[in-house]
Amino acid sequence: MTANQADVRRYRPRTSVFWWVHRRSYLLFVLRELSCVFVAWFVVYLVLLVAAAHRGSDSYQQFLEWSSRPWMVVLNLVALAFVVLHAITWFTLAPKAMVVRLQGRPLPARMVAGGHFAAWAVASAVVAWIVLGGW
Amino acid sequence: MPDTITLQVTRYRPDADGPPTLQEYVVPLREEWAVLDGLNYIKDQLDGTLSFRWSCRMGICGSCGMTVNGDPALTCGTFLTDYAPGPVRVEPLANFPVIRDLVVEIDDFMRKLPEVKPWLVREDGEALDDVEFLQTPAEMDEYKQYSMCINCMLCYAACPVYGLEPDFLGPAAIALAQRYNLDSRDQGAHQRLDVLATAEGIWACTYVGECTTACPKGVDPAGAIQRYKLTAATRTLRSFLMPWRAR
Amino acid sequence: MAKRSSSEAVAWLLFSAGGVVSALLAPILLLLFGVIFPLGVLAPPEHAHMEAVLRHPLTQVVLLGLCVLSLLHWAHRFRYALHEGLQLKRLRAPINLLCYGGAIAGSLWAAVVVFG
Amino acid sequence: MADHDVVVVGGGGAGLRAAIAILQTDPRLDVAVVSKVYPMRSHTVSAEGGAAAVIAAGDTLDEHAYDTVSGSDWLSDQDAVEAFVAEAPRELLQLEHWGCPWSRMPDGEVAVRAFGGMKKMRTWFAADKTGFHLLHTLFQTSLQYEQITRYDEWYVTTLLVDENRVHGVVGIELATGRIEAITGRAVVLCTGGCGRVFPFTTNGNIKTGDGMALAYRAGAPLKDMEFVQYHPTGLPFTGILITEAARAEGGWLLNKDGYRYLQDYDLGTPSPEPVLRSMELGPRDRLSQAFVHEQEKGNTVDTPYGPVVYLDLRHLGAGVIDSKLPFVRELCLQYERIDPVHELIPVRPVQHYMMGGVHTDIDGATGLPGLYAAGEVACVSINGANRLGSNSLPELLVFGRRAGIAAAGFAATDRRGPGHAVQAQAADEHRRLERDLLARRDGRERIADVRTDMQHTMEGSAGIYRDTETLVKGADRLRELRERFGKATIEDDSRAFNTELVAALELGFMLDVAETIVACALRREESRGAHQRTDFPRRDDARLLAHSLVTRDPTGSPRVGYLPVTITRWPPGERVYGR
Ligand SMILES: Cc1cc2nc3c(=O)[nH]c(=O)nc-3n(C[C@H](O)[C@H](O)[C@H](O)COP(=O)(O)OP(=O)(O)OC[C@H]3O[C@@H](n4cnc5c(N)ncnc54)[C@H](O)[C@@H]3O)c2cc1C
Ligand code: SF4
Ligand code: F3S
Ligand code: FES
Repeated sequence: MTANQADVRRYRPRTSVFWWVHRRSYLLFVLRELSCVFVAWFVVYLVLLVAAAHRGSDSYQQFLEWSSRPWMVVLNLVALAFVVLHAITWFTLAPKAMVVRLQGRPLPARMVAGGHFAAWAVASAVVAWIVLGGW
Repeated sequence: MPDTITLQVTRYRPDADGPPTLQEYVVPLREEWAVLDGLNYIKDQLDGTLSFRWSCRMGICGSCGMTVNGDPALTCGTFLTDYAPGPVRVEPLANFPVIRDLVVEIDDFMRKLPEVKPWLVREDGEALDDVEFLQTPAEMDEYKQYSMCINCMLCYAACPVYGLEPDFLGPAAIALAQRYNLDSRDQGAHQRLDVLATAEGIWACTYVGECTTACPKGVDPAGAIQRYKLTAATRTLRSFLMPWRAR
Repeated sequence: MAKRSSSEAVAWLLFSAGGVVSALLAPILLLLFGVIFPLGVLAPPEHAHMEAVLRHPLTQVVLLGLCVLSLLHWAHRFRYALHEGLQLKRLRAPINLLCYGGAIAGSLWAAVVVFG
Repeated sequence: MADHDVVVVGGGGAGLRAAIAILQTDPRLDVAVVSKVYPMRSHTVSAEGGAAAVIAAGDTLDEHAYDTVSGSDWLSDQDAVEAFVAEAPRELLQLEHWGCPWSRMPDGEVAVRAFGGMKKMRTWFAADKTGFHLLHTLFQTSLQYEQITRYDEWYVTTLLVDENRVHGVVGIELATGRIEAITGRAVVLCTGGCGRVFPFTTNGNIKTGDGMALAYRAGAPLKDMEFVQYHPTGLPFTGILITEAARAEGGWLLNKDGYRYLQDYDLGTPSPEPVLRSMELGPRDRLSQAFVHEQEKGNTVDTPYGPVVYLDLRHLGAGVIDSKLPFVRELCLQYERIDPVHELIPVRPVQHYMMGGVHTDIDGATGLPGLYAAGEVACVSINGANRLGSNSLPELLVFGRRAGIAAAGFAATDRRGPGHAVQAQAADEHRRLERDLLARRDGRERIADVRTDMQHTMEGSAGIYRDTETLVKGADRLRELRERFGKATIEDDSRAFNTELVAALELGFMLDVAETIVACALRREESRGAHQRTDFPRRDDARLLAHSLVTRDPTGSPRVGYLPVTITRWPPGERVYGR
């Protein structure tokens, strides 16, 4: 039995293009990654809003009308769902990458994540307060 | 509880033609039996030609990793009763070439492992005096978790990036590099940076996180990689801002 | 083995920064301007108020930062999604161009609008 | 045919330490490490409790030596023991310098714990995964030596011997079935123990005594094979070990009435705190024997997997258990579904370790020039009739290193390559294996059945207690089993990863080893340490303060002789525990 006699054929499974549908956790991962598309959409939407406001009161009103068309609302609802998914996964996962120390001791990841969620709440409140005319 | 359970086991013989097939065996269902005990029953009583690896049957040698009902698992620590009434599908670990039946080839990992220099690097050479390098329990806690890796390869089987990008260093190798980087006795972090902070190293990982879910020893390779990304990125930034201090 | 990559490090830092700012600010802004105002749950702010806020230099800086970083966040993630999710590794160069090129173009547009 | 300077067989603790020692001695040498499993899967990985070496203030080398000698029931060679205790601290420090995460004291120094049969706290530990950390540290350290060629998952089937000298080995590459000679000027056997000769063992599937049989077949004698260690605390069914450290941290052994029965067996009086060399911290042989007596008195609890007693850790609390014994908790939760923080752990004695092995001198040299041995496969001997817990891991290191240095020296002095006779031998072995693979397909018996019968034969005849009758019967049974083995079938004719072929080869080795165990046990008409003859209940220093040496006679049967024990400073005395 020499090397050439011994057949060393390996079976090499291929990863299918649809590998991510086979597992719930993979699907969630792919959805998380796709959230970036809606982040990009959010930027576009935001810049359009700013542009409209800058062009004057009329175009601002036009923008508001455009934004309340049903398909726009649906699109933005979907986008909202994705950016919320993005925010939640981001704030739960990101803290695992950093070690925050308090008096030399590492804080548990859950507390770091808690801090992030608190910051999220504060930021949202501030934005709402400014937009809704508290300023 | 029924007293038997069906195992659907992957059979693959490289010297015969054809791709892997599933073969069914009926084995006794006993409360204390792990999936591995079922496989040994098959090998000893039903079909001596079934091949798989195992040794310690106490979750520490890392040889018995397989895919059980779709999830990577150590078969010596996964119990048949948890799958009753069955059937239980037992397949080789995903993302690796299959040598035979349930045996996969892990040469790729064995080649990558030395690249990350998983040993203690000392710049002062190796001076073995009669005293130990001091290390407080707190300093040990920094890396302890990452030193628990048994090289079972479940994390590689769970990581889709490794499946798609075979050049990826992979979770366990990076976690082991971090095990030494974070060891207060080690001085080799900057040497490992060159291997780790590459497109095939940490930057290939998209933080799927499944490696950590699959790991039977609580190593958290996903966390190790993310932590290292932050370290590598800040070091790079520092070398841009303060090139004179960069190494 | 490939060489240590500092461009990846920079891309990842920007991606992370974008991840944080977009996670902090995008949900509330989209909620307000994409859902609540359009559905009439609350009245949208007056144009004058909007302009006052938007013309404030601090707002302008924050908005631009938000836009640029969020776009870079998108570029990085989208690039990986195309590489891995769709297994388009062969098309690495055009994909990178599309993603980062898109992000840069978008950033310029945002700068022009915000400060315009 | 691949040629190297030194061939190390085995990638466990002993093998890796030997390989590194060879290169520390002479970095120009080219070393092969051949192992039937990836090195980090070797059974050293499962050692839990710790490794003994004098480091703590107030401890002395003499005390470690005395504990070892008295623990061995005076059958160890005292020159070897003295060398061992003297070099052990340095070896463990070396491991520390290679990165081993030894558990520490608050100030950062290495911590030590108590262990059975030891008068001082001197057992270094890495929580309760000492062997795991030790093996991975050695393996990862070995990765930096480019002079090491690893043959991972290669199964060694024979030693090549010509003109009374070893020239290498023949191995099968498991993945492909390729058979090849791997030659070298010296061979170091580090193949570990043979626990799988018994049905109920803490040993992994790979511990099949291959190296002992390889040496025995090649003409090198085996020593003290009758001394088989039973560990008092194994989990029923799986045989998974609950480390002695559990008792060292303060665990109690209770019989079915909740009574600390060890006080009835001259092991001291119970106290709430652990007392060194007393009660639960007595030596393993005495504790396992006490179990058998409790069983005879009806004080054990019957379970589907045999009688058990209980190990009680509850009073230690979750804090101690999680910091010092996390793996014990993990194993109990996973394999018994009980939580030692709140529940009693059922335990029974389980075959654990082989004191005997390939006869070597203090440098690992066997009787056969060029052949060295170290680790559990070897018998130097420091363990004599009973090994103390936590002496084996330092033994791997101390004698792995010594054997490596000696082999490097031998390889450097004699650089002749293998001649024609060696090549012819390799070709013969090739043909024999081909025959096994291809021509045994229509046998009548399963390998597994013969193996199971052998294991039960061994338990019945050479267990914790033995007598003439059971041993003679055992020897007869083994002869029958050898015949049945000759007719057993190998259904699997694939060349790729043929585990049935490996199982058959292992069974062949185990049958040899089993025969030597029974033969030595039958000849030794006394009781000493782990060898307890009900028909000869006394120790007999006048006749048998001697090592048994067993060789294979021309008919293939074991022939037993004796070699005097080396006594330097500690004349034989009474073993006293708890008094
Ligand atoms: C559960 C358990 C707990 C233990 N706890 C402790 C403890 O706390 N303290 C202590 O001091 N001791 C302990 N021991 C004992 C100690 O762990 C062992 O004696 C020791 O690890 C044996 O090491 P080794 O290097 O000799 O062999 P192993 O680690 O068993 O390695 C044997 C090597 O030889 C190779 N090999 C074997 N046959 C062949 C072949 N035919 N061809 C090619 N390669 C081959 C194998 O692949 C393997 O690499 C424990 C043992 C067990 C089982
Ligand atoms: S990190 Fe965990 S899953 Fe991966 S090889 Fe190590 S022990 Fe196994
Ligand atoms: S699953 Fe893979 S992508 Fe990263 S976080 Fe784990 S290595
Ligand atoms: S057999 Fe060792 S990990 Fe399962």
